[in-house]
Amino acid sequence: MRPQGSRVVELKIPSELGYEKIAREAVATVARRLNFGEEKIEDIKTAISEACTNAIRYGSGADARMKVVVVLTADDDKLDILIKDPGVSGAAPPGEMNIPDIKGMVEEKKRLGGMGLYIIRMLVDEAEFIEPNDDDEGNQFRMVIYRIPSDEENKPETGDSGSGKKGGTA
Amino acid sequence: MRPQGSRVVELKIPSELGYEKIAREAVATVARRLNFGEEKIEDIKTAISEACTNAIRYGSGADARMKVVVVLTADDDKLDILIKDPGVSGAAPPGEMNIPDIKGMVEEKKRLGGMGLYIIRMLVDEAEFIEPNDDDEGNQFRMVIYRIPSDEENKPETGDSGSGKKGGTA
Amino acid sequence: MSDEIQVSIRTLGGVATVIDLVGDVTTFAEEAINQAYQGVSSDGAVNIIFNFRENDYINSAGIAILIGVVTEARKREQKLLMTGLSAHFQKIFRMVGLTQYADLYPSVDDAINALKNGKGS
Amino acid sequence: MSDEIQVSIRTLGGVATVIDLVGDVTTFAEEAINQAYQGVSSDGAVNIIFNFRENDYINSAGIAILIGVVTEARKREQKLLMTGLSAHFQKIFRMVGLTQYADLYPSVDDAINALKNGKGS
Ligand SMILES: Nc1ncnc2c1ncn2[C@@H]1O[C@H](COP(=O)(O)OP(=O)(O)O)[C@@H](O)[C@H]1O
Ligand SMILES: Nc1ncnc2c1ncn2[C@@H]1O[C@H](COP(=O)(O)OP(=O)(O)O)[C@@H](O)[C@H]1O
Repeated sequence: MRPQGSRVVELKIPSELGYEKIAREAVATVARRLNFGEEKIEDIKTAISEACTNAIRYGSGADARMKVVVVLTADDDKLDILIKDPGVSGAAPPGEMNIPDIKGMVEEKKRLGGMGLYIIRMLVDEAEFIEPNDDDEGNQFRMVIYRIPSDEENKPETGDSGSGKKGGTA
Repeated sequence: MRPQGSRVVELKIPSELGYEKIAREAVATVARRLNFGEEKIEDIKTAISEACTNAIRYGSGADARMKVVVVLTADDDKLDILIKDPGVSGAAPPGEMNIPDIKGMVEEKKRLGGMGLYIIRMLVDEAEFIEPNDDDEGNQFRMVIYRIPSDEENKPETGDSGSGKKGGTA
Repeated sequence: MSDEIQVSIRTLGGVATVIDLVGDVTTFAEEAINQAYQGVSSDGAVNIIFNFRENDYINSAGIAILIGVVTEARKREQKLLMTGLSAHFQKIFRMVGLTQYADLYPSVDDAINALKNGKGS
Repeated sequence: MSDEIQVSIRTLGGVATVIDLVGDVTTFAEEAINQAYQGVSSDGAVNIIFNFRENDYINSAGIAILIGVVTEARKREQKLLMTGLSAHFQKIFRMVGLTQYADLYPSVDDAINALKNGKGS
């Protein structure tokens, strides 16, 4: 029933806020094809939206003449998402992703924001900035979502924990 | 309010039936951005689905290793859709688009099918196979949907005629 | 592909048999739709309602499957009705001429009422 | 962008003021949300319900706007409630800790009942 070999969907969107929605819908279609459950698909949609928003805002200075490239690779066992931006803002992607200090924000001791990468990390199995393997100048952000929950995530629990338990009927 | 200059979204999907849905969702997002009305957006979604299905079936022999490329160009006055397939099936795209003979099909005198190009022509303002302007081997199918209904389509009528009357608040 | 069609059958008190379609009506739906239709036909159904879920994806390959059903239904002198279609797909069905062979109604209830009011075969 | 947010305000019989949000809750919603909140605040609202439409797109920039509202609401000793969120976004709101400052309820009715049952400020 599953297709043999991987399937690749490539997407090039203008670096303009709002266009991340195209990646959001595209990944939903691919994830549905991989039989991910509906809640896991919502997780993946949110993760890709945040990553594309960052690529637009920080990776290309929201200059609509720039492009963000999204590569979705659907394998039997996982969905691989690569997001490339031109990296023109000079902003270096952060090495770690901190837990957002909402108390600090509410008490106006911290700047509002800094939640995107944290949310991404909570929703997908792997998330990291990688070294481009060619001469690309820009940043590459990679996310992986496995179709079969790993042992670690397999611990019995109820409720939607975002751990992928409800995902897939693998 | 509208963005200045055109916006281009490019999409590369495997030549496998089902992946046309990604083009379908992507064009909906772009068309919504151009302020097309909901019924016109449905028209555009159906038109792109049919064109991509053809590119997959006839343009690349449903070989999933092939790719169909979809280029969406959003201008102030129109949405331009280009669909490129590898053209490996040897099938020449038809010069004209006939009205489907449903009576013939129901009476089993005509083969079931031949409705896709007709539906497309009814739903969009322009639809044609074009000569690739580079050394591309494949077929290129182009559709245009205008944001401001042309005079011809502006004739008074009620009901949803697919003429774009409900489309756009241009 | 995804959104594989789910086909189920119910009979409404001797008046009609409803074939509920949930999911994509594309080439992948061919077997499921034909099986359901053949099933209700051999059970002697006369009035058959194809009930679509609004906003599902229907393409010309799916419409071709329905034309195949129309062909069979004419031979068996069955009456076909179609319900639940969005305004958009009602328009498409009209465009290709399918409405010459099957009446469209907003809902199953509307179709049943029409049958009861003597518009049935 | 498209799906621009539509914000409307209604008061529910002295119990609460509802801010209905329909559309994308992203950075483009900032002005509309803040204006609505400032408006009901200067009208003296004490219990404020942000009513989302299920399945609308909310991102972290949208959540940041809501944290800004929380900041103001604390100063004014208002009570914030949020309704209509999908299970997915309830999870996200919990994840970032927003639920420490605003109670989530499935519907506006549920929120009103909770307020009437003395959980209100
Ligand atoms: N694609 C990217 N290129 C460069 N910097 C990035 C990129 N993505 C994220 N960053 C950096 O990481 C920081 C944290 O991002 P995030 O957690 O999404 O929160 P926020 O966008 O609110 O700052 C950003 O402020 C930015 O400096
Ligand atoms: N991209 C294409 N490449 C080659 N031939 C095509 C392409 N699109 C359509 N055709 C040809 O046009 C014919 C009519 O297409 P269509 O109206 O969509 O109906 P159907 O797919 O049912 O045949 C096809 O049978 C095919 O021969």
